[in-house]
Amino acid sequence: MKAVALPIAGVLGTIAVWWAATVVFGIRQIILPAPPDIVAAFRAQPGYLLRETGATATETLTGFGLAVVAGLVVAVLLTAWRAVERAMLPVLVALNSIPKVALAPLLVVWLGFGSRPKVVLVVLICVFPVVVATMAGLTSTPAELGELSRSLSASPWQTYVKIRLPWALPQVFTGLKVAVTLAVIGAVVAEINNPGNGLGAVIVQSGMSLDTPLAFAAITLLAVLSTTLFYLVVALERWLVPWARAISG
Amino acid sequence: MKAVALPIAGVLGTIAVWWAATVVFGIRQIILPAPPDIVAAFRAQPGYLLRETGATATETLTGFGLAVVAGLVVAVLLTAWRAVERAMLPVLVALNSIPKVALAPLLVVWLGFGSRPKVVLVVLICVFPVVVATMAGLTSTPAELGELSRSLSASPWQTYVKIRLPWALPQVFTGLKVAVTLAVIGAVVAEINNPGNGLGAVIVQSGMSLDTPLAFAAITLLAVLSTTLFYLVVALERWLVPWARAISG
Amino acid sequence: GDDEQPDNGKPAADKVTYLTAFGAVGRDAFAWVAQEKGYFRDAGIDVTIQLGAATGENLKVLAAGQAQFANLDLTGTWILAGKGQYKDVRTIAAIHQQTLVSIISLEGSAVAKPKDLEGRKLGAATGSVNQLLFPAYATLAGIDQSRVQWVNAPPPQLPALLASGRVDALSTFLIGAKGLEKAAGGKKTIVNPYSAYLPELYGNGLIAPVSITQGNPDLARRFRDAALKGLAYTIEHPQEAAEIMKKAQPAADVTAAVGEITLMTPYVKTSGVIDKQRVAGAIATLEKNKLIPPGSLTPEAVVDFALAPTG
Amino acid sequence: MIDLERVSRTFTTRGGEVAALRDIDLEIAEGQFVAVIGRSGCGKSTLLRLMAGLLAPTAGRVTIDGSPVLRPRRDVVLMHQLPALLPWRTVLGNVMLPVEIQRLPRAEYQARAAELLDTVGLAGFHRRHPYELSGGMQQRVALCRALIQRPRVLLMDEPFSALDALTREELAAQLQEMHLTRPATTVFVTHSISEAVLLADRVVVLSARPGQVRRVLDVKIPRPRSFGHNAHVADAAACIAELHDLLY
Amino acid sequence: MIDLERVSRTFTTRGGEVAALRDIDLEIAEGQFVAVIGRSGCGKSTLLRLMAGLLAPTAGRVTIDGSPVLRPRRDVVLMHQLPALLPWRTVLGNVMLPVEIQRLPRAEYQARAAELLDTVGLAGFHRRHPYELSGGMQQRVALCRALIQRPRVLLMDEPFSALDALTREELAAQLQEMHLTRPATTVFVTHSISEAVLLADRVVVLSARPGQVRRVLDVKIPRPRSFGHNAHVADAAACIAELHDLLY
Ligand SMILES: Nc1ncnc2c1ncn2[C@@H]1O[C@H](COP(=O)(O)OP(=O)(O)OP(=O)(O)O)[C@@H](O)[C@H]1O
Ligand SMILES: Nc1ncnc2c1ncn2[C@@H]1O[C@H](COP(=O)(O)OP(=O)(O)OP(=O)(O)O)[C@@H](O)[C@H]1O
Ligand SMILES: Cc1ncc(C[n+]2csc(CCO)c2C)c(N)n1
Ligand SMILES: [Mg+2]
Ligand SMILES: [Mg+2]
Repeated sequence: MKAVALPIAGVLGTIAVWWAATVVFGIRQIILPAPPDIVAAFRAQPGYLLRETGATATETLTGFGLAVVAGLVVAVLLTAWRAVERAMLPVLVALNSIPKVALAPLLVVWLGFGSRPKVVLVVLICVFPVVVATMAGLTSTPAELGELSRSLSASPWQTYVKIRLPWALPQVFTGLKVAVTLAVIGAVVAEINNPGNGLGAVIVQSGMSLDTPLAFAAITLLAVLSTTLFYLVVALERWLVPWARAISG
Repeated sequence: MKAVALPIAGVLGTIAVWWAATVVFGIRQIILPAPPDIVAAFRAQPGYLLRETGATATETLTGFGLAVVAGLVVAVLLTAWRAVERAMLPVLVALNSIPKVALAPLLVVWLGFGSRPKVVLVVLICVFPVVVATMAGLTSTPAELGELSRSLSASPWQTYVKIRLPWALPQVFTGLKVAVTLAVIGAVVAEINNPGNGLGAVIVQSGMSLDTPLAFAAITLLAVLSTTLFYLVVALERWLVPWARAISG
Repeated sequence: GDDEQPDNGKPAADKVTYLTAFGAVGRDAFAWVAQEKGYFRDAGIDVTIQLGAATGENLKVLAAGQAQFANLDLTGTWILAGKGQYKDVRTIAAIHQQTLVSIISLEGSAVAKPKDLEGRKLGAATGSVNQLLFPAYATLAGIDQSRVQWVNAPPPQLPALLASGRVDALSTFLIGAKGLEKAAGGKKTIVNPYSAYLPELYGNGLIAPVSITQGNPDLARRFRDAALKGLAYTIEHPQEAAEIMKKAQPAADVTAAVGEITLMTPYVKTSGVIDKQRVAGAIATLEKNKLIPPGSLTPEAVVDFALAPTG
Repeated sequence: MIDLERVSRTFTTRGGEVAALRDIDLEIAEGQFVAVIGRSGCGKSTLLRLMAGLLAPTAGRVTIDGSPVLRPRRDVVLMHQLPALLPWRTVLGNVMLPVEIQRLPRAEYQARAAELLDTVGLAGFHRRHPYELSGGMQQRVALCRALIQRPRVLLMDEPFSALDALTREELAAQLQEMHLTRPATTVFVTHSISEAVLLADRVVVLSARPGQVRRVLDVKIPRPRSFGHNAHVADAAACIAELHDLLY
Repeated sequence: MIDLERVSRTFTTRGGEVAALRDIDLEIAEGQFVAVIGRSGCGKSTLLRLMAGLLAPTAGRVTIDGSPVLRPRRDVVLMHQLPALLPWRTVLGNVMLPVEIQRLPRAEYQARAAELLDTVGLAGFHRRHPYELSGGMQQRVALCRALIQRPRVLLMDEPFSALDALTREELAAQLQEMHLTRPATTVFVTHSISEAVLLADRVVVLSARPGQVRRVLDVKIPRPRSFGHNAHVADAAACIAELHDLLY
């Protein structure tokens, strides 16, 4: 009961504050629409908005999935050989620091207009937190477990699969939680740059046609999408690493 | 020696691959300039570019500093009372999922053209990883240390200051490493939306005049800035939590 | 080969990608009209319409071969060609016979005429033609441009800045005026077009890379005619054109689009005609205002007169 | 002073229920030294946790000075079975933790901490970090931390388990001396019968899981006592033998 | 079989140098059972780590079967001073870890693991997780994990430190039995002199830090031995007394 009631209370409270602000300060719709305007914008074309949400969700999930796989692999490679870390981490940091907004147009130039540049942008934007968090997790194996694995002459592969990765899981999930919300943003940034479809396209176009409530309807759907994905990751964490809660207090 | 040679080798290798690609595939300068074009663009107006780098760095650091403080405070509040977490975390996730690119214009409308909206955007974009990582760290106190602090009747404040926060530090740094690169991106996104000054403005201007080498010079400076800040955070981590390396293996 | 031949014996349609000038707004509606009415299909072209962004970004997409045709701001495109940034495109038709760039302010605000801009904030897209042309305009209009405070912002944000009072005026396309009035809560706009002083400059036009104009002029001709047919229909039926666009792009706003189409109509010749003399005049204007180096462009270098409608 | 009335504690986990303690009745008088012995897993640590207010009984009640123990109390100190040292603090810093938390005068206690560390054989290691110490050294740091504040109630969970026989005896002697000069109510879990007999006024023998009080044995040997070398060898041997029989 | 030649080990840390072991000379024959005793912090764990190939000597060399120990070997098993269990694995899963890593036949060893767990008194806890166990129960799981693969060399660091006297004796008896039926070369660190005398062929007594070999005592009592209840009480008592004197 409480598990559902409190978050709902939190969200409703936030909406109430916002609504009150628009009324009290007499904020114009074009600057900040009130909740009912947004509901109206959604109800005007729900099918369209849901279809675009689906498009964004698909890009997000594909890119996120690829980023998780790539991030884990990169983190394992970087932690397995200190020389690789020394040589490649700065490159990774530098590449990661290229603002994706500046990169998005180039991706269209290189990869065209389909979903490919969008998925690539999602991967680029959300792989870094996965790498950093997984690396942190992989290098935090307690000394006695590290000794255990060495004294059993476990192969590097076994060390990772049986000891270091499971131990890193709680920290990997920190990365995934950050990454999943970035993934949504990545999809939107890509769509803004090539506004064929998706909620990013809705935001761009409604901006051009000055339909702020429609933009906010799209933003609200993004928030819902992002929150849903975040809590799916949280649920997965609860399911995969129940022991993490048990050994902490 | 090796500590410096390897990263340099990594960076040089990457540049070589890129250069070779532009030559082998005959890529046009406006699409992907070769390294010498970028060097030329930088040498054409070094003073200007460095000044803009300074502007971006200032916004980044101010926003990052605020985000670290805010992120730590929020994470402490969320982990101190489970009810607060239940009610507020979804709101935070939802707010975080608003694409900053969509929010930037509103910030300009609300806060004007100075550095304020830019710093605010930096905070908004990089506070979330700090919160998520700090929360993860704060909830990972080993059971026996939790019992220690309870059995000493430590006040909540003491528990955090003397036990939970120090224990969380390695994980906090995971968040900081992700956040600092996002902070740079946040500053650029803000500058793109109000391109008065900073490297984001340089990118916009050069995009308009199709001066891709200049855009890449700005992007390169961003990469340098971001990598420098990242390694400053790493240095701070080495200095503050030497014990984390000592107890892991 | 034979697989690509449809059963009815007609040759397979040419597949091309077309870029709009600025997302999905009224000035670009004609492309969807041509699509919906089957003009492209009848011309044997299978067109995919993509939403374009700023001039520079669109040119990059053309240069990379990801699109074959685009609707672009001709003045901006020619300035870039004159500066030697990207020359490998040719104009094949004009959509707007004059530049639509204007100073726009709200009724009752401090800026009623161009001269009032002195000491005021003027918003514009960073590095856009609006800014590039301003010195020339200011000189001709007698404005002390050193006293004008520029505020840079991306094009889609400009209306909100004016409506919220963050800037006193905008330098933007006049066809955005209807949307602005809506954004400003019904206040009327005051429009001062640059064309009052700079009549030689063109607005939007259709362009294609030389690989098309020289390598496949027939395709370019067919595309041009189909697009212009769409333009003609759009000018005659603004409401229907806006609705056609809305069907393809549900986020588009019909009222604003109709407003734009109506506002741009006086500047449109549906023949898409481009006059060599006027092109030379435009180039001279750009040279005179130091926007391009002297002697860097000839009309032939920017317009393919074999393809452009000339009469 | 410490009172357990029909206290039971059951752990409920995904794998089912485990009854750790059942119907424990125990009264410990102020200043008394009680040793607890029993087989591994019979609930000794659980018993200390209940007294420390870290765990609530599933049945019965635990009171100290007549008031129920609902949360940890400042006058009760638990020395955990694991050292539980803070890796970022030096040895001395770890010992000073309770002083800082309870805002006791720092300078005074700093001297006491240094003295305690020297007593347990850690002179020269004050500025080291826990990960530079051997297992037994870490345990001695934890012992100093438990002793620093001179609590009214001292709950110790196998405090000497990682120590060699000699160090054990030395420290047991130290502990006895402290108890004689300033008697804290002490509950001392150990696996060493002779240690229990050396230190305790009463020895509580728990049965195997679920832990129940099998017997409470009073050790009547006068203090100060020592291992073997005194006039009461026979008494001690009798106690040890009796406890041995109870356990086996 | 295991050979230490003038082995020293020093730890260098920010706080300065600590000499843990100095000039250790030790030869251990195949199948021999060697107990190591010495004061807390004298370098016993360091000694085992050197033999396990987890740590390199700062001087001297360690060889097994004549070849230097540069890294851990598959036929050498170390039971660490801490349980070092994987929290995400069940008790049984933890015991099976070496079997999985060394790709031994799973079914066969699964049965052996279950049997071992039952022997150490953990029947009914096979599917529990480590955090649901008491300290001594965790140590017994670690013991089973060390015993599962029947290694040629078994290095045990205070394997019974967290256990009660009875369980200790039972397990020591079990260990002796295993050693008799299938003798592994064993190095057994303990703080219990009587345990050392019960189990070992030779007892190595280390001096306090830096650890040096003070004496190697041969225990000549015939096997099987047991605590006190056999014909060799006197011999055992003599050994114990001698070791006691060496340590004190
Ligand atoms: N990683 C390390 N860094 C620094 N010093 C260390 C380290 N490991 C051990 N030492 C030092 O080496 C000495 C011997 O340690 P070791 O763990 O071998 O002792 P031990 O005989 O096993 O003690 P115990 O019986 O308490 O377990 C100690 O003084 C300890 O401080
Ligand atoms: N957190 C827990 N979850 C589930 N079961 C637990 C938990 N803590 C203890 N137990 C169970 O309670 C019983 C008693 O545990 P306790 O730690 O009190 O034993 P102990 O007497 O201290 O043993 P040892 O001498 O081995 O330390 C054990 O069977 C253990 O499995
Ligand atoms: C509402 C509005 N619509 C269009 C433009 C014009 N525009 C948009 S991008 C671009 C590129 C210039 O080279 C130009 C001219 C504007 N400023 N504001
Ligand atoms: Mg216990
Ligand atoms: Mg040791």
